[in-house]
Amino acid sequence: MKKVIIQQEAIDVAKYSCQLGSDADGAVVTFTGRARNMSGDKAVEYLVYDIYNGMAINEMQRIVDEAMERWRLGSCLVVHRYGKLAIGETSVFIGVSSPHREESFASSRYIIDEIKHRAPIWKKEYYSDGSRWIEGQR
Amino acid sequence: MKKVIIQQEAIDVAKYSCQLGSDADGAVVTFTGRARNMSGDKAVEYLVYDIYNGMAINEMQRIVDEAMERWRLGSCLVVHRYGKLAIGETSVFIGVSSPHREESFASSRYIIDEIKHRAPIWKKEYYSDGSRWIEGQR
Amino acid sequence: MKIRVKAFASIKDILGFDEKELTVSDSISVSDVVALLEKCYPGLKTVQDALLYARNEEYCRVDTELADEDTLAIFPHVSGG
Amino acid sequence: MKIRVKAFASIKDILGFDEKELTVSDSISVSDVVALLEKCYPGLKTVQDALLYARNEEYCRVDTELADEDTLAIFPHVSGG
Repeated sequence: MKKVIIQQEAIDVAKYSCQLGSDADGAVVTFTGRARNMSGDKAVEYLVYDIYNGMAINEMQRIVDEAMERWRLGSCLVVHRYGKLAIGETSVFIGVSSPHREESFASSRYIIDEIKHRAPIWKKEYYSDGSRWIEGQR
Repeated sequence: MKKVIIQQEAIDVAKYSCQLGSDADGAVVTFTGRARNMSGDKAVEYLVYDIYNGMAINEMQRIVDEAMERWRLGSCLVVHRYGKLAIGETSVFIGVSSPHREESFASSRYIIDEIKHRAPIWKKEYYSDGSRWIEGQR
Repeated sequence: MKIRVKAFASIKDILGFDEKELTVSDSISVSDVVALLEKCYPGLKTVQDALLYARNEEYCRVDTELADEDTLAIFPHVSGG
Repeated sequence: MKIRVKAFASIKDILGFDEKELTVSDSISVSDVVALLEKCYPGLKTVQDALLYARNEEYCRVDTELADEDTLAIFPHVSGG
């Protein structure tokens, strides 16, 4: 199973978690990114994610392909949300499975790191006294 | 949240996944160990886990304490199963959350590695033509 | 020729649009388009070093040549995940 | 004095019990108990190098002294997870 999904509705972590792993897999690793209530020392009220839809799908699919080429994975699922997120909501879900645990840990880490560097998605933090686009570094 | 559970009934990954993470956490990582259908080149029909209950709880609690001392974690949940497991069933679930992702990845990896080295739990593989206790190395 | 310009995040705020069609001369490069835009939107100059570009949904360099019907996206360093 | 011996996994198969009470002399060490058990269960000798021990639910060394009412667990290297 290999799938990349972009969606505006809330990400159902439980639903996606259950889709991972085959009988040949001894390990499943999931990474969930969540909207945090603090950014540095500033309280965040909510977030808005802007996304370049078509390009983000392409880029995330490329990242998943790279991971599956580098590690032997039974399944690889990436779900990224856009639009407005309340604190505590899931912004991104990554789930991988593999025969042994090394591959699952390494590949999930690789995928989230690359998404944060390459996928055309931007986060805007809203505070009680304003808002700010967050820009990453390459 | 800090919890270590040993149980004979099936581990409900979706249920436990939803208990992880607070508003201060930007990252959740879960590791799920599953009963695999192959061991080397031998087909496995099912597994039985033997466990030294009281000591396993102590040892896993100590591992969790070590992880929480070393990394800033919002939640840390470990569930280990014993008894008979069908192929595809979950043997162990580890879930952690933290403000940033580094801590979640590092601590979940630490916890599963230490459990496999120190927790007094033993796996017996059943094949069509016999069975074998698996012994780890320290 | 005609190209489409897309803007995201802070660049969308600076330009005041998320998508616009431009009629430009043939054999124009990404940097030429940015220079054109800067005339109408001087705010773009202040962030120029931090810009990334994509041609038809693939990252591209600032010296990339554009063709008719191309889509050029302009955006800041990404921060998803 | 009285001690309780617990066995797990392959050691349980070799000894044929998962728990047994033994009456032993005072100031006996883990290795003394293992030597005692080997007399009744010679199979134990073949795995001796691979044994781990716990006294009252804590890992202990083979030269650890046992006290009255102690529980000594004998088992192979663990393989959970």
